This record gives sequence, C-alpha cells and structure tokens, in this order.
Amino acid sequence: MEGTSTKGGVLSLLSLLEVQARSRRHVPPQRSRVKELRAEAEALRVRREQLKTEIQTHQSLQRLRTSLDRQSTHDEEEEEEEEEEMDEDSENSQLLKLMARHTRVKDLLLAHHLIGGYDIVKTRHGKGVCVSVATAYEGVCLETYNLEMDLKPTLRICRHNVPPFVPLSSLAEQGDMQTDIRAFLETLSQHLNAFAGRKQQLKLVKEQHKTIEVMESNALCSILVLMFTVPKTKTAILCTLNYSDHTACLPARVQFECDVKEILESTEWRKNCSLLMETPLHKALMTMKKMGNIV
Amino acid sequence: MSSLKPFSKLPGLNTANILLVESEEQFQQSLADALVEETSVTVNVRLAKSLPLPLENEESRPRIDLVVFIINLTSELSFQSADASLKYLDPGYFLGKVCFLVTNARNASVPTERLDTVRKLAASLHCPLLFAEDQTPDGVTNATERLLTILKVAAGLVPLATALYLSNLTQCTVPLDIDQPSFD
Amino acid sequence: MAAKQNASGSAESDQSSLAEQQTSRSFNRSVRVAEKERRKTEAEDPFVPALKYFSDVEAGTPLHGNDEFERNLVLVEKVAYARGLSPEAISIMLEFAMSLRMGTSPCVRILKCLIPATVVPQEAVVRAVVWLGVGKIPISTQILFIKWVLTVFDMIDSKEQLRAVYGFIFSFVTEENLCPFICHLLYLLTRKESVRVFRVRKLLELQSKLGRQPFLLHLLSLYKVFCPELVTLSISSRMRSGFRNHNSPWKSSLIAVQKRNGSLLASSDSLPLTIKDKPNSRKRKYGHLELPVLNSLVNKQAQAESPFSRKLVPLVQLSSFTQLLENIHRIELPAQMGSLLGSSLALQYLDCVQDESALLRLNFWLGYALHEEFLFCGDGRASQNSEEALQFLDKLLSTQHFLQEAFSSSEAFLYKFLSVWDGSLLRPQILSLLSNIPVVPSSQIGRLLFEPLMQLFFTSSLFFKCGLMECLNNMLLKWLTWHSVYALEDDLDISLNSHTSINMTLSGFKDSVMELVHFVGRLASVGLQLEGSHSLLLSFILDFYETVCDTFLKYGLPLVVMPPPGVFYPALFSPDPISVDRLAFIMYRYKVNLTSAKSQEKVTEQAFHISRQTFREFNNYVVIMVNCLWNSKMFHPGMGVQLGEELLLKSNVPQYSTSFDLVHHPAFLSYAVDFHLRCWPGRKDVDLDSIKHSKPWSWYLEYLYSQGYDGLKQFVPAL
Amino acid sequence: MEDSTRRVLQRLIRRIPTPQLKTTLEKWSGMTVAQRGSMDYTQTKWALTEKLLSLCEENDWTTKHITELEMIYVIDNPNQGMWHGFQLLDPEDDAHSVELTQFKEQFKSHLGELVRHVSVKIKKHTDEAVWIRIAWGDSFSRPNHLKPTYVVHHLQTPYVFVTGLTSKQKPLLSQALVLSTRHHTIKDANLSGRKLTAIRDLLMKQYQQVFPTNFPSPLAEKNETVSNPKIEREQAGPGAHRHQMACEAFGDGMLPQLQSAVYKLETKFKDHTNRTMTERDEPFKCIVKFESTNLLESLRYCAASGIASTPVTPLLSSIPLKGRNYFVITDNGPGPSSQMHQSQN
Repeated sequence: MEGTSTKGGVLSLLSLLEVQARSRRHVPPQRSRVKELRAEAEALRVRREQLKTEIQTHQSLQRLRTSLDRQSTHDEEEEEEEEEEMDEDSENSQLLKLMARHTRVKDLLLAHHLIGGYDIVKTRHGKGVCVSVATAYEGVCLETYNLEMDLKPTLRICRHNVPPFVPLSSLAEQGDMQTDIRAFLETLSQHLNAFAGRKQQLKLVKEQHKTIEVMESNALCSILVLMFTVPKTKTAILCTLNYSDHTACLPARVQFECDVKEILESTEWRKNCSLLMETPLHKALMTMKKMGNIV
Repeated sequence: MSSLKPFSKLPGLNTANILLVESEEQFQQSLADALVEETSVTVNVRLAKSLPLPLENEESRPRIDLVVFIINLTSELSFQSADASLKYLDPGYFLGKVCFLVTNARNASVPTERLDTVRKLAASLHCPLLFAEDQTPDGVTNATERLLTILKVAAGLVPLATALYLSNLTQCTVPLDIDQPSFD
Repeated sequence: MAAKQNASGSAESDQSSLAEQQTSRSFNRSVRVAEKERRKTEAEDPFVPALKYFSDVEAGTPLHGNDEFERNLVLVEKVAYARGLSPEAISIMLEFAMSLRMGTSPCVRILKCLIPATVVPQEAVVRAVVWLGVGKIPISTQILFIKWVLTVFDMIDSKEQLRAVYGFIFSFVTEENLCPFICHLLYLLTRKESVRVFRVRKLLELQSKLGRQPFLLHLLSLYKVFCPELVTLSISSRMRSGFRNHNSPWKSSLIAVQKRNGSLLASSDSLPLTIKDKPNSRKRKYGHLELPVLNSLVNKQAQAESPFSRKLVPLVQLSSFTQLLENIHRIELPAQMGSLLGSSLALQYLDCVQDESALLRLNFWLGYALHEEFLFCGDGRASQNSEEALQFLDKLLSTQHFLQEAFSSSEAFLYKFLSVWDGSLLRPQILSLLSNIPVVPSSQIGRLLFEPLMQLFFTSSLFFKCGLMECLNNMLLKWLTWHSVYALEDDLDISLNSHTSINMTLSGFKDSVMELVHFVGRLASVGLQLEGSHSLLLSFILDFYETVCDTFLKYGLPLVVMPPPGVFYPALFSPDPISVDRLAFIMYRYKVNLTSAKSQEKVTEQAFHISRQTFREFNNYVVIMVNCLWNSKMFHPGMGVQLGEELLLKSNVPQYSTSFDLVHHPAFLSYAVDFHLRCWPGRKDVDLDSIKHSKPWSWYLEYLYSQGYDGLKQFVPAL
Repeated sequence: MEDSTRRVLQRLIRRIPTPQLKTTLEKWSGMTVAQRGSMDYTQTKWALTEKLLSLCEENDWTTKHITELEMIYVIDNPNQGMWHGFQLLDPEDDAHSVELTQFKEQFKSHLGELVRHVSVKIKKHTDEAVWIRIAWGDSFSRPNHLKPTYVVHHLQTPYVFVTGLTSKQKPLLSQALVLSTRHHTIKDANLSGRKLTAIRDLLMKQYQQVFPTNFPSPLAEKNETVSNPKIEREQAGPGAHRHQMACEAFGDGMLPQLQSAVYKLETKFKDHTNRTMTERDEPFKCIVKFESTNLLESLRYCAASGIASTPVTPLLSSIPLKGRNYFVITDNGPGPSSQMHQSQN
C-alpha cells in the first residue's frame, strides 16, 4: 500500500528513458577539429572578401565626395575633368554618385546637429513636426530637449520634455510662434542652454570646490547661496548669486554678507564681485582661491 | 491579399520549415528556441503574429511545410485572430499541413464554449488539435517534440508517411458532449 | 477545556462514547500539556490581564479615547500575530467582538487577529453564530465572521454542536449577501440526516431567485449525493469550483503562526503519514496549499474527530462489527474522506462493509478534487507537475490497486482529462490510472477512449507510444481478470465492478474487448510503420499480443483475435532474434488456445464458435512462418508476401527464397556463423548453406534452443 | 507633558513599521546619542512604544519634536495615502525669483491670517522639494496633529502635491499657496494616486520620454538582440513600429507607477424618432475605470503588443501627455466617444 505504484513502474521508467534520450539528442554532433578549422578559415576568407569590396566602394565614395565638395566650392573646368575621371569608372558610378550625395547630405545634417542646430523630424505623416534642441556648455554636450508640434490648424506645442520651470508657454506667446518659429526656438534654446550652463557650473563647483558650501540652490539654478571662508581670519562670507536673467549663464546680481564689514569694503572683494559677474562660477572661484581670498 | 502556398517553392535538402502563428507572441518564441535545437534535420522557424505575411519577405521565406496556430484559450482575441488568419492560407495547406496548438485549456477562467468552438473549427478543417502546457519547461519540450513529429511527416522526411496520411489519423473530431455527471 | 467538554457532551447521545472519550482524552491530554506550557509563558507577560479586560469589560464602555482598550487590544494583536491565540483567548475575544459590547467598530479588527494557535473551541463558534442571530452586526462584519469560520474550519475541535444548529445556520441562506458563505459552511457541515425536503425546496427557490449560482449548485449536488430522490435537477459536472477561498485576511499571519508553532505541532502530531496527502490536496481547494504544517494540524483534528481514523491503531482490537459500522458511518467530510482513502485498513473495511453513502461521498469528493486540481486550475497553479499533484495521484493509484478497481469519479475525470491532455503532464500517473478503468461499453469506447488516444499516440514520441501500449495491455489484463473473477458460470450476466453497478452481458463484454484489441492492432501497425518498426515499440506490442493470444485458456474468455499483418510481418522480419522468438511463442499459444477451443466445441454444446476466418488467418501466418524460417520458400505464390518474379530478379539477390530462413535471417545470421565455426572449426570459407543439410540443421536448431529461444522450441514441435 | 503629545507619539510609532523605526529615529535630533544606543529594536512594537513614551517624559518632548519626527518619516516614505496634484496658473513676473526663506515667511503669514489655530512646519528636502506639514485647527480648537495635511512644492515650478486635505481646508491652502508663490490662481490637475513620486515624475516630466528623431541614441542602437538565424520574425518591422509608437505615447524605461485612470463619459441621447429620450436634459453617464499596479506600463504593453490599436488613442496617450488620470468626456462632436469605445478594447 505504501509503495506508490507509479514509482519504478514501467511507465515512469519509460519517462526516464525519454529524458535521457532528449539530453543525448541535444549534444551537438561531434565534428572533427580539422573540419571545424577549415570551416572557420573559409568563413574568415569570405569575411575578408567582403571587407575588401567594402573598402573599395568606400574609397571610390570618398573620391566622389571630395570631388563633390570641390564642385560646391571651385569652378567648372575642374568639374569637367572630374566628369571624365568619373566616366572611366565602373558602370555603377551612377549609384555611387547617389550614395555619395546621400552621405554628404547626411554629414551636413549631422554637422548641423553637432553645432547645436535643431533638427526637425516630420511626424504623423506630415501632420506634425518634432524639434529637438541640443544644449551644451563649454563644449560639453548636455541634455537634448524635444518639442512635438502640430502644424494644423495653428502651430501648437503638443508634447515636450522641457522642464516645467522653464516658462515655455509664455515664451511661445511672447516670441509669437506662429509667425516665426525660428525666433521662438532661438529664445527657447537660449533659456535651455543657460539653464544647462548654470546647472553644469553648479555641478562643477560641487565637484571641484569641496571647501565651499552650497547653502541653497533651486531647480532652475537661478538662485545660489554659497559660503566662503576667508583663510586667515576664518570669517564666513555668505555669497548670494542671483541669475535673474534666465537666458544667461552669469549672475545678474552678486552680493556678499559678512559680519566683518571691512572685509567686503576691501578692493579685492570688489574685484571678486565683478569677477563672479563676468566669469563662470567655478573658474571665478578657482582664481579667488589662487588669490588666496578664500579657502 | 496574397495567400501562403504550400508548393510554390522547392523544398530544401533535409530541412523542414515551420510557421508559428500566435497573436500574443508569447509561447511561439520559447517553442521556436526549442524547435531549432533539433539536430537530425535543420528546422527553420518563422514567427508571425497573424496572417497574411508581409510581401517583402516573400523571397527570403522558404517553403513552409507546417503552419501552427497557437491559441491561448484564456483570451478570446487569440482565437479570433487565428480564425481571421485562416483565410490567407492556400487550401493546399489543409491537406495535413496545418495544426492548432491550444494552451491554458485547463484554466478555470476559460469558458467551456470557447474550447468547443476551437474544436469545431479544427474538426471542420480536418486539422489536428494539440494541447500544450506552456507554463512548464517539460510542457514546452513535449509540445516541441509533437510538433516535430508532425513537421517531419509534413516535410516528407518520414518514409512511408505523408502529411495527409498522418492528419487522417490525428485530425480533431467534435466530441458529442461528454457531460455525464461525474460525481454520481 | 473546550474539546473535552463537548466530547463528553456528545457522549450522552452516542453509545461508542467509551472509546471516543478515551481517545478524545488522549488527544486532549496532548493539547492540555501544550496549554500548560502556554500558561506558564503567559503568567509573566501582561497578556492575561489584557484578556481579562476583554472578558469582563461591561457593555457600553466608551470606545473613543479609551487608551486602556487600545493598549489591551494591541497586546492581544501582538500575541495573536506572534504565536496565535489559545482556545480560551479565542472564545473570549470572539465573544467580546460578536456581543458588540463596545459597539461594532472593534469587531473587524478583532476578527482579523483571531489566529488560532492550536484549535478553535466549537462552542465559541456556536455562541458567535447565535450572536449573528440576535446582534445587529453590520452585514460586512457578518460575512467576515463566516469567512473566518471557513478559514479555521479544520481547526474547530469538533463539529457536533455546530451540526446541532445546522437548521439555525441554514436559516441565514435567505440573507442574500451571506448566502454564498453560508452555503459553503453548510457544505462542510452537511450529513445525510441534515438533508431535508424543505431545505432542498428552499435552495431551489433561492436558485430560481438568484439564478444558477455555483454555491447553490454545489450544496444541492451534495444533497443529491445523499438523497438523490429529493434533488431532481441535473447538475453538470463541468461546473466550476463553487467555493472560492476566503482566507485572505488571515492567510499570511496563519502561515507565520503555523511556521512558528510548526515544531511543537509536528512533535505532537502522531498520525500515520498515509493520511497526509489527502488533506493537503483538499486544502488546495481552499487555497491553504502553502501551509504544510497546517496539514499536520488538520490531521490532528482528523485524528481527534473522525472516530475512524482515530481508531486506526486499535482497529485490530475492535470487538464488535456493529461498532465498526457506526465508525465507518461517522466518517465525515473531505478531510476525513482523505484519511479514509489513505489507510489500507479503512479501505479494507469499507470494501467489505460496502457502505454505499460513504463511497458516494468519497467519489463525490474525489471527483471534485480531481476536477479542481487538474481541469479547472487557477492562473497561479498552471504548472501542475508539482509534488502534491504527484503524491495525490500516486496515493489514489495505490488505493485503486488495493481495491482492485477504479473509482467511477476518477474514470469520469480521466475521460475529460484525456481530451485536453498534452501527453506529457504526469504521464506515468495518468496512464496507470487509465489502465485501471473498468470495461467501457463498446458503444462509448470509441468516443471516450480511442479518439483522444489516437491523436496523442500518433503525434507523440516513441516513448509515449510504448507507454500507451503498456497501459492498454494492463487495461486488457484488468478487464480479463475482472471477467474471470466476476463471471458466473451459470448465467452470462457479469457485474464488472462491485461498486459501480455496471452490469453487462458477456457478448457486450466481448465486444468491448474486441474493440480494444482491434484498436491496439491499428495503433500498432501504423505506429510501427511511422517509427520504422522500432524494436522497443515492437516488444511492447508483442507484450500486448502475449496477453491477447491467451484470452481463452488463461481467462476463460471465448475470444481469439489474430494480430494484423502490420504487426506480424515486422515481428517476423525484425533484425533482433528476441522478437522473432516471441512471435513464435505467441503463435504457439494461439495454436494451443485454438485447438483447446475446438476440442471444447466438440465436447460441450454451449461452447462458442470461432469463425473460419480466424482459423484461416492463423494457418496462413503459420504457413508463412514455417515457409520462410524453415523451408526457405520465401515469396512463394499463395503466400502473404508476394513479389513479381522479374522484380526479385532485378534485385539480384542470389537465391532470394532462402534469405529469411533461420540461417540467413538477419536476426539469426550471427548465430549461424557462430554455429558454423563451432561445427566445422577447420573450414576457412564459411558456407552457411551447408547448415541446411538434415543433420547439421537439427544440431543448429538444438543450438538455437540452447541459446534460450524457447519460443521457437515450442513452436516447432507444435507444427 | 501633555496627553495629546503622548497620543501623537503613540499613533506615529504605530504607523512606522519596525524596520523603518531605527533609521527614522537615527535621523531625528530628539534623542541623545546615549538614548539612541539604549533603544533595542529587536523588542516588540509595544515595548518600543513604551520605551519612547518614557523617554518622552524625561526629555519632555513637545509636539514640535514629535511632528519633526513624523515629517522625517513621511519624507522618507512618501508613497502613502492619496496624493493630489495641483497646478499654479498665470504667474506674476517675479514668480521665478521666489526663494525659500521668503516663501517660508510668506506662506506662514498668509495661512496665519486665514486660520487662527494652525501649526505649519516647513522643511527643505535634498531634492529641492519643499515639504510643508499643516496641522489644522479652527478658531476654537487647537491644531489637530493627528490628521495633518502634507504639501510638497518645488520652487519655481507650477506644481503642488497635497495629501490629507479636506474640502474645508482646500480654499485656505490654495490661497496661501497662490499668494506665497506669486501666482494668480491654482487649479486641480486631475491627477491623483498613492505614489507621490509617480505623480511628481508625471507632472514634472521626470521620466524618459521618447521622441521621433533622426539621431537614435547609441543605447537604442546597441540592444539589438542577436537571435538564432534559423528563427525569423515575419512581422518584425510592424512590431518594432508598434513598440516605438507605444514608447512615444507612454515613455520608455521605468514609467511612473500610476494605479488608476477614470473616464467619465456624459452623452445626450440623439434620435429624432424617440422624442422622450432625446429631450431628457440630464445626460447619460458612463464611467470607465482602468486599474493596475502600474497603469502606464500595462497600457504601453497593450499598445506594443497590438492589443490596443496604434497610434494610441488620445484618450490613453493624454494620461502622460496632459499629466492627469481623471477625464470627463462630453458630447462635443462624435470624436471622443468613439475613441472611448476604442480605448476600452
């Protein structure tokens, strides 16, 4: 009664066999080492051929490209000799030409994108466009922001990932978007770049100047309160940077607070003030450090 | 729409090609992975959400030896899409080159009528109706093996057996209602 | 001590009180010991005063800003969630909550924390139920209470008093929101005597009002099991699980407490493990599956409660048969049903006592569990190949083997399961269950068995094919055995199954067997063809025919069916000698059966008539075998295998006619060569034909017999 | 010390699950180092509560301390209770130069003018979020610290997140906020959920949005799965497109965990033949509620797997787009109602 009937029964043994058979089937068939190597060599050869041809086409493309570039700059007669040079080329020169053009255009687009131009993509079968605005600070590419807009009936921003504290809607109203979008995008990108710049500065400050305490900051990075300490006297100086112009990376107002007034009277601190107004924060602080005004 | 034809292309040497149609695209992947493990013949698997298949793959697509419709009984949608896909198959396929694979048949949330409809469909097309346990690895391997058994025959790799012959033996039949009360 | 009281309380009524009390004491003792420990631990902690507070806080004490109440309740909750509450604690808290002494608001919170540590005293539950009647408890809370009862049902130490108020509980079904839960509770409490006409009428009335609600259907179907004459509506077996599990509010904490008390209970649980599977498999229905320890607890209850499983050990000392009868009669409700299934002694008595209602109950519950677990599983438990399922089926199997017959419910289940089976899930169990099913009338057999099996057989792997062959062989064996056991010489009416009252005439039985044999014949021929006559499959097939060829002599069933050519030839030409030998043996047995049948036909009048066809087939086969093995007259005209002369010539096999004699037959070639070497050690060039000469031939045959080919040995002289 | 303080403390400790209790108390200034050391967190909640109450006696903590503690806990576990989003409208010119200190004063004073008994506590969280805890009283009763309102605002942004606010207190709070943030009006953003973070991310667009672009990010290029050459996906193209559409509609990567979205459809019966129904003036109402542990995830899956049609119907896509999860759809043209039907499948 205890001995359960299926255990060890013929049926369960059959199942066991089946499992074993499966496991046996799933080991790949033994192939001799030599065969493998041959196959590998063959594969490699094929690959090499492919690469060769690719290189060739690429080279010819390059030649065409250069010629095209020259065409756009230089004058005709060279272009002609270009032409005949082309003619002795193989019959698919036409195709190559097209490809060349294509690559050229693409490169141009890319360049435009890299230098921070907005690139525009048609969406929903031309019913809308998607504009992306890249931001950068001191040659460092930062976030890219996107706007998706309806074209009909009127130009309208329907989707975007611009942070909420950037007054997008008001910008859209002021720089009247309908008439010239370019201007609007211009201002927007100013805002965004400035914001990105400020954020970057703050980040850098936090990284580079551990001795300086960031008392307060906000999401827009429009207000920044720092705490300096004067080396010898160890007096604390509270520095408030106010970026009231949101399209700028530099503060519009800088003010120091310190219970030892005469420090602030001193010329060097006046200089510091202007320094902070003119140069990016982290650099300014660097110089101030060098001057020995702050720790 | 162009319909898929069983004999429009030449068969490959010692190869069998199977098309798994499943609207949910869940089970087909694991099945496919298991199917291509087969070493005795080279099995090519094509996965589709529904028929008709896109025209652009027309050339690259090999001759399909077996079309499997995977139906998840818990979802009405799954059945509907399979049903809708059927009309894009050449009648030639229904001579033993189509089969239905049903999952979740033992699930409590399945209305009994649905299973009956699937049965009726399979029976009316003289196709085999397989059941599979897609949850457990064993279930998957088993389903794979059963498909392979049919596929090999359908691809003409089994001597003395043809697709039509096998499907005659295995085709689904509509059961008269087996609802004699079971608790007395 | 709750358990004790009501044990003696119920003692007045029934006369088996003596034994019962003893055992209930023995049980109570263990609990009491546990209690003592608990008391000790509680002595120092502030739990006792907290309980005290709840026991004698007077009604109408303000609740708001009542920190004392708050603190005490927190205390109780803490204990409850940590170790669970002792029986007294439960009675006190339940009493407090349901009596609404401090209004309805604390009710829910208290109910939620009623986690029993060991058992729930039943009279506490009864009182609470009474409060349901009087108190103005909000309906949601009432539902919560019933849910709680359902959750801890198996931990209620005894159900006698609950049953006593069956009618009272029943009266709640009219309350629409409570109805499902009440039905569930009734379902667990119902006994034969509690089924009454007016109750049935009430339920039917409700059904007409609420529609065919599953919970009503289930209660009704249970009623129907007890009193089929009262319940006349037909209940579809495909009905879904009616009672969902309501244990959600307590589940996690229950698990936790069980886990913690686990060790203690495990130690105090002295139950043969045979009982264990069933409760947990039933538990699954109510979703307690994840409480392994609860099961042991349940078993403890089972032990405490069902006098039967309790007397497992002293069963031998049972003096009077009447006592036993009572005990069997008082086996109650699934958990106990399970224990019943588990223990062989119980089954033994059940078998000889033939308690119809108990069997009905068993079947009902079994069919239920099977459907629940394998046909209508929830999303979570889609993967059924779990250990429980396995144990469950194995248990069922061993039970069936013990009883030598299948439960009709499991049979019904199998038919449904086959139609959705993938062919691998629990294959060994399912196939061996299948091999137990009683004879299926030939009108049904095709639809119920053959069609699903065909599809599975031809699409599944070789191993499944072999398995199915094995299974069908066993099925045939069982049928034949039943026949030989139950067939009465004087009349041909045979009852095939002592419990399921299938009676069929001998001819009917013969038809079924014939159907089966022919079916297997079909499967075998095509199967061999598809699998390239794989020798493993072939051997399983030959097993089957070894059974078939002896139906008359071994099992006295007047029936002889020859194997189809699709089996005969692959066996004859198979490259392994064993198969050929076994074929020879089978043919020999056929011969013996046929001859004896013929002789009987001569002597007795009412013997059966074997068709000329059968004889013709047999003779034909024999001729072929002899011709190709011995006389090396292969492909002679007038034989089964015929080929055009020119074709054979084209094949340019030298003297093709000899190519399948015992010397050249691929199966025996190696033997021939070996024999040749032994016979003429000197000879360099092997000339097998030289074996054909009369003397060496007889030696050769001797040599083959010496290698253990008895089939051939018996076959040859039989010619 | 007062009884009320004790109760506040008791309630608070019961609210804080034992594992968090330690970390929370560590951050709190109310206890001496020795006292912190003396805490044994393996003890039961009950014992801990007792211990803290006794400490409360000896350090005589005021309600201030306790609320301090509460704030620490709430700020660390913000995803509790129902949070509602509000949006400040038409800012004044100097709205952008509002900074913390002045905001603090302004808010306190404004609220003080509106309500006699109110205790306000403002705390700046590390991520530029300003947390405000308000315990309301009215002109007769003292502030009730058991049911405080929590307000979260990011300076210079037009969004405010509130929990535990009754309709009675709403106008007061609104006014105080509007004035102290230099805006003219405030409106309900129709966005609410159990997870503050989710609501915040959704409104402030702090989740990964996807836009159509010529220059796919290197990440997107990288994760192309190398699959078995024998397996070919026939409709790979459309699938990818569907996925792209889904991502453009709902965003990529981890999405804000929104639990529900409610659509209220109000439509008039239009049929000339049936006057009586047509002339009913109150509209037919139908409410569709989508619920899930992470609704946006599920919607994205629906779209990506083709269960829901792409391009995604505005009704669904406007959840992340407009940042709201409660919509009322009335008959202005057949458009929305038809979409409604679509959105249900």
